[in-house]
Amino acid sequence: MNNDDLLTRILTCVELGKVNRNTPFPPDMKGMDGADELTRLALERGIKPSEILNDALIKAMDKVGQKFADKKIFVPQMLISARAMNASMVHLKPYFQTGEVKRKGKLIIGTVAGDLHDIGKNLVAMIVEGAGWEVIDLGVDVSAQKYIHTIQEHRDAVVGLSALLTTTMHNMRTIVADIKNSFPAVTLMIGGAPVTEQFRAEIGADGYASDPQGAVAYLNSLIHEV
Amino acid sequence: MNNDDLLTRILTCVELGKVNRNTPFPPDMKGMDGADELTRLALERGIKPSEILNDALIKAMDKVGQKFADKKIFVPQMLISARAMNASMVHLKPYFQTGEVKRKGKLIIGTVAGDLHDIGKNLVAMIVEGAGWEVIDLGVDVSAQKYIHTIQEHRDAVVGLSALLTTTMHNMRTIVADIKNSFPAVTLMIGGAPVTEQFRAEIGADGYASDPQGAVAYLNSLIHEV
Amino acid sequence: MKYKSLTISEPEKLIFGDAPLPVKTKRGLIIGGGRVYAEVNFTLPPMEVSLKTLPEVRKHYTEITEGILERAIELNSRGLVLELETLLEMTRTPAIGVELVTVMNEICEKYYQKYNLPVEIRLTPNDLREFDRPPQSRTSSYLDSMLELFELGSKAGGNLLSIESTGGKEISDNALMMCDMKRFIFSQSVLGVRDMEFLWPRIVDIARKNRVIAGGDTACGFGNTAMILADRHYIPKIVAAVARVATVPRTLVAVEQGATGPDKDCAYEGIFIKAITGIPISMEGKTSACAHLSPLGNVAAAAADLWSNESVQNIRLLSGMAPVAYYEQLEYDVRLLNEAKRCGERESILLQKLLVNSDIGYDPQALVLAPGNVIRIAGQIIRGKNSIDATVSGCKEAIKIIREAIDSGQLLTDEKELVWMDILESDINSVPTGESEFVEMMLPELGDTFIPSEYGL
Amino acid sequence: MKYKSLTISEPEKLIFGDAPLPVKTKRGLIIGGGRVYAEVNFTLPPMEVSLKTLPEVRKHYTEITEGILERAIELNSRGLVLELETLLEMTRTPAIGVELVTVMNEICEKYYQKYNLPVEIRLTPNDLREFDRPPQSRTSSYLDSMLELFELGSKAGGNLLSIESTGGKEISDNALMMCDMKRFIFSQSVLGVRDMEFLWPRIVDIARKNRVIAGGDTACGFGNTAMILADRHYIPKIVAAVARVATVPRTLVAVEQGATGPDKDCAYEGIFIKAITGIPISMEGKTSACAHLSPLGNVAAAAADLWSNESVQNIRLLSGMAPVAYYEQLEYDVRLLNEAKRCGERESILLQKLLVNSDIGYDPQALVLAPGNVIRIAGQIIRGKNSIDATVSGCKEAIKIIREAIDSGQLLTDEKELVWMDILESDINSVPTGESEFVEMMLPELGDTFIPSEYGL
Ligand code: B12
Ligand code: B12
Repeated sequence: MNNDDLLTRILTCVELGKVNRNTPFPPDMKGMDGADELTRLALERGIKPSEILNDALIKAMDKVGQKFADKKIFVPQMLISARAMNASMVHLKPYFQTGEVKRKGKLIIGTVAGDLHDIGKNLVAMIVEGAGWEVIDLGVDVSAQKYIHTIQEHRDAVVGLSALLTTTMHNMRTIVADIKNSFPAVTLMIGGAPVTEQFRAEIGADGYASDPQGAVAYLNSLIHEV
Repeated sequence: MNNDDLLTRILTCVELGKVNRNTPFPPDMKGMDGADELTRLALERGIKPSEILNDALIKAMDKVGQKFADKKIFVPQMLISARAMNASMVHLKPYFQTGEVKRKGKLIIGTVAGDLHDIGKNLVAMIVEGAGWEVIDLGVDVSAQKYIHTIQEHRDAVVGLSALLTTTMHNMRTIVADIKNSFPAVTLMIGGAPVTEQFRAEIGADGYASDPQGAVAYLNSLIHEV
Repeated sequence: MKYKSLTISEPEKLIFGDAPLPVKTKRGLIIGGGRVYAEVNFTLPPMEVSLKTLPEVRKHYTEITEGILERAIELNSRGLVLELETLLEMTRTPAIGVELVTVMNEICEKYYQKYNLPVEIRLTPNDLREFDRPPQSRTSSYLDSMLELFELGSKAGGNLLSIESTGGKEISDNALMMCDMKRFIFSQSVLGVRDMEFLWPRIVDIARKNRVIAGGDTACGFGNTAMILADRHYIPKIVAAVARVATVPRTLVAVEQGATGPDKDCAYEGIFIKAITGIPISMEGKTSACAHLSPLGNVAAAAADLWSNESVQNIRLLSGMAPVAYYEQLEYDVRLLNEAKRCGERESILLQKLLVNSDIGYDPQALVLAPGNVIRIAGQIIRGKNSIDATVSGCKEAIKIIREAIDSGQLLTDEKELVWMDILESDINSVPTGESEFVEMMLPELGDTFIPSEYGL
Repeated sequence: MKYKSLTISEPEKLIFGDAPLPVKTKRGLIIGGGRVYAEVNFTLPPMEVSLKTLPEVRKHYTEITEGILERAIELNSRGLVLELETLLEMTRTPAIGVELVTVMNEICEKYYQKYNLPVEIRLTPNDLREFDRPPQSRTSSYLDSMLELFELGSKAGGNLLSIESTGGKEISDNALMMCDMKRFIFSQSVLGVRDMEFLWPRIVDIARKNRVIAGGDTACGFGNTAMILADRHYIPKIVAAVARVATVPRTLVAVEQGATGPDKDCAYEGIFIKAITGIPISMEGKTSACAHLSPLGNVAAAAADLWSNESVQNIRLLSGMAPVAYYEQLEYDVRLLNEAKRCGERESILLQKLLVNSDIGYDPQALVLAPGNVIRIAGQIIRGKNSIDATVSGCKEAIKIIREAIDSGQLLTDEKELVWMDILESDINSVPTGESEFVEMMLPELGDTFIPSEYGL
């Protein structure tokens, strides 16, 4: 198996959700090495961590994301791929710390104060992570203060706000204003069922997306802009 | 018949729509004097035109308007009262010209550019007139220019704008801005099915009413303010 | 009258989903061929429409069309119609209207290719001629842009052509406000009919030339204006009910001139047209409450071949965009009707009976739309010597039906409505049968509110 | 299980408008007593809710209530229910919620006095306890404001009390996303049931003390979350269908604890509760497309005693304000159902059949709501030794029904759904019947996502 083959196999493991040798899923890969073992092997062979990240993991998650967007697979199948990816990432972690590999960027995400809806936000977080971004999830009912506090520690992060209630859209408005006040340069992306592009323009946020794919597209557009 | 009785009879004629002796309506007043003859008589007797206007005509139209608002009569019944009132007003006209009697104020009204819906606007015009205001009706599809031109000649008038289409609400916005630009002090009242109080606030008009009764109430509030 | 007998003469045959003359469309809808389809209508949220804003306008129509068709797939729809009823600027600058048809049609074609979902676009240019006051129905340059939009729009994918033409409107608005039925009949049976006879051959020509379908017209500006005024208690419901009937001979002209259906939504008079001519019709009822409230929510479905929501803005509801939500509601209404058809005649007739009887006791406007009453009234209309006679006969029969229902206690009526029965009747009785007589009678009192020559008078 | 037999055991008796235990309200609605009423739901447009904005909030609720009741008079309504489902701030500051009930109730009383129109307010405080993560279901101070709103709100005119309680939500969301039915059943039959057993005696107490009616609960946050996820193709429809069934024993607890109905809208599981207990229910279907799209538009009406639109914002449509438009749509739906009832049993059953059959071929979620299938499933549920067993038995029966329908070709199913049948089944089969066994099994894998003591564990 040459290096390219190895990367392809890692890609396949992540795509199909094969975490490690012991996981029973998918049935026809029973007993075979998973993302865990193969990533270790790849590093041992001297394959560059950035190659593993970009050519196997992110590519795999791209494919998975595409299948999901095309309604060919369900969330659990995507979650299982995310798990396989995580198994692989464990081995890459040291290289992230040294800076030898880099994620595309950072996203701080949370559901705004007063709002508890997080299923949508969680999906966005997961898919953005799969697309190669680091995600800091602040959970639900997040105050302006908490966002600001987190931005202080991650000045380069993009901030994502979610709201599902028409009443908490109001909170979104004030939180966006508060953040912009403290950090005029920070990029704010908003979303959630009642949110619209028009509302984004109105409250002065920078990006809006109606689904995770849109969120990823927006985030990636930021990199290319830079 | 003393003067008070005479005024009451004029009031009744207007309320019931008895224009003059020859009109067949209402059937049980056939052959009797109408608003026309009785107003002439009242003036001959030296009753003040302002008394006729306020204590007979406007009071009658008030009652009619109330019955209409209470859904007790239909528009044609109100129109016929308006006709009777007009028959009376013919005799008062000279006194308006000398300034001996005054209407409550002036309303310039029109449906905004691009919009042909005028049934609602016409109703408002009629009921406002009945309430003692002079009404200058510019018709439909009225441009900012035409409003401005008319305001130039009637600096003291309130201006009413009607729009029934969501697309012409946009025209309403620009026309309001144009008028305010030329005449910052003019009072603008807007209405029409898609228009809301919120929209009023948004475009910087002064008053909004959802129906003719509301329009009258708003106009009257302007007088009391002064 | 061209039609001398009713094509449908039994109430049970005047039923949803089946028309004696079904219309087959390019992508394979068979309207009136045993199945009811949804017809979805939508419009812009408050915004400017111009060449400048065209990109944004196009985005709205793209989003709407995509959203509806995606939902149609989810709901296993068997097909539907989308209406593009243009707004002023889209007709005044036909390029805008054409662009929107094109955009919508591309999406329809995509779904047709990908999912075999048959969707057709009904193109309804709005009647601009009213912008002149009084209108110059025949000589106005507005007419050119309207016809241009018909022409270019049908090339771009507008496969069903319709219009809400407004001939006679300069008379009818005030006639309604004054409840002057004689004038209203004049506006319909003289001016309306003459304008339709002028306009519709041109539309039918364009349709033939471009191999698209000439749908039909609606007296929306007359019948529905009356309904809205009655709804606000501005005029009696009885007047609105009779006014509705008075629009029938006028709307019929489109078919006499070659329109084949589906007749346009908004036209609650469509059921009369179906009884007389056998063409399929589009109706709107409860699910058009987004556009106007009405007393006709269920009864309107009795004979519908397309089921419409009249119009909803592209604004956001909690579920998503309003056009999609309204499409879903229509589709469920239609599912119910089609399930009855699938079961058979007995079930269909029973469902029709429930729809009709649930409404007709409350409002004379609903009463005159009951299939049985429609057949009685239409039967009188076709006996008319000419359109005026037809209109008068129809109105008289309607009054008779309303009277019967009030007398038998089957129709709830407000005290204050009752006096209008006699006024209406004497008004109607004063209409002469001959056109020239009628014109002569009306000209003096109508003054310069309309231009006779624009109606060929 | 407390209920050992079904109160309704024939599909034809599990029908709209009639419940074995009808509920009579103060102003004289008899819910489930032979007639279906509309239940209108509405909410604010995007805006802040606080003591500061209370005047504006109150204006909205006044306008909505006035608008709907005025339209009800126009449409000759025989009565309706208005729901006030509170938003966060209205419960956190109970004075706000109480104020809104008061305002609405004054208007209801006015229309009752003036027109004899019976209107009742359903008061549904939202469950705040989720604001703690993990929630402290029993010890949270949020509970106090919820109960205070129930208490003061029922004094102010909230004559029907309901809640969408969320016990178990900290487990169920992820369970659904992972399609882990074992965990989902745990969230419902252990945590949900226990939380309901804790909460509902308190609500019933308040109702008794204030002589108002304890309506019922809904597993909205569970069943409808699943439905929405399935609607977006995030999880299989089959999973959502089985999840719906898994909520039944949990929702049943409200009735076991003394709730008398009308059960709350949002609860599509209501039809199961009606079959088991005989209480009247509120259902929502096509006319709730303003709030969420669904595959249940018609079938949901099969056994409805109240017919709801779930929620619509007070925004302007072309016809007027959206709550009024939606009320009108509901009223026409209800007219149709009531006309069938007026005609008799044969007609009602036929209409029901049409409603049911028009939907059940397209989606397993619709299939399990068909009255015949409801009775099969409910029959298994009541045989359960305890809530867990009941839940498992119900789910198994549901899977059986779905399998039968797929095998016989009566249910259209997407290829990619099919693999989930086996996964679901083996998941369900792995659930032990004993509660302590089940808890022991789940605790390790659930870690600190929930606090056992808050469920009395
Ligand atoms: C599930 C749900 C709940 C669950 C939440 C569970 C959870 N952990 O999230 C529970 C039961 C707890 C709940 C509670 C309530 N809910 Co709720 N809920 C829903 C429901 C049914 C589905 C929402 C959902 O999860 N959708 C699926 C996800 C995947 O979609 P999504 O959230 O839209 O997210 C997608 C996009 O929007 C986008 N996105 C989301 N966030 C972000 C962020 C960024 C940055 C970007 C780019 C994109 C993005 O990507 C996501 C994936 O595609 C909706 C109904 C509906 N029609 O949406 C009601 C709904 C939102 N809820 C509503 C209400 C009223 C409530 C309550 C107030 C009910 C009550 N009275 O008790 C409480 C409020 C609690 C609170 N303070 O937040 C109303 C809101 C009405 C209003 N006025 O705004 C809705 C619309 C229901 C209705 N029709 O009435 N609810
Ligand atoms: C009658 C009518 C017409 C008639 C107009 C006749 C006339 N001379 O006015 C005709 C047939 C000509 C017509 C044409 C069109 N119409 Co039109 N029409 C209507 C209809 C059915 C009723 C309007 C009406 O007269 N109501 C009765 C009056 C009494 O009420 P009102 O106008 O609201 O006025 C009251 C209040 O608003 C207020 N008020 C009104 N003005 C003012 C002003 C002030 C200052 C104040 C204080 C108060 C106030 O007081 C009035 C009395 O209570 C409405 C449907 C509806 N639901 O409203 C559609 C409607 C307004 N029309 C519509 C459309 C689309 C059109 C056309 C574009 C159709 C077409 N494609 O051809 C054209 C446009 C022509 C144009 N450029 O204007 C849409 C608008 C949709 C949108 N996007 O905005 C509507 C909503 C129909 C629908 N549901 O789709 N229409």
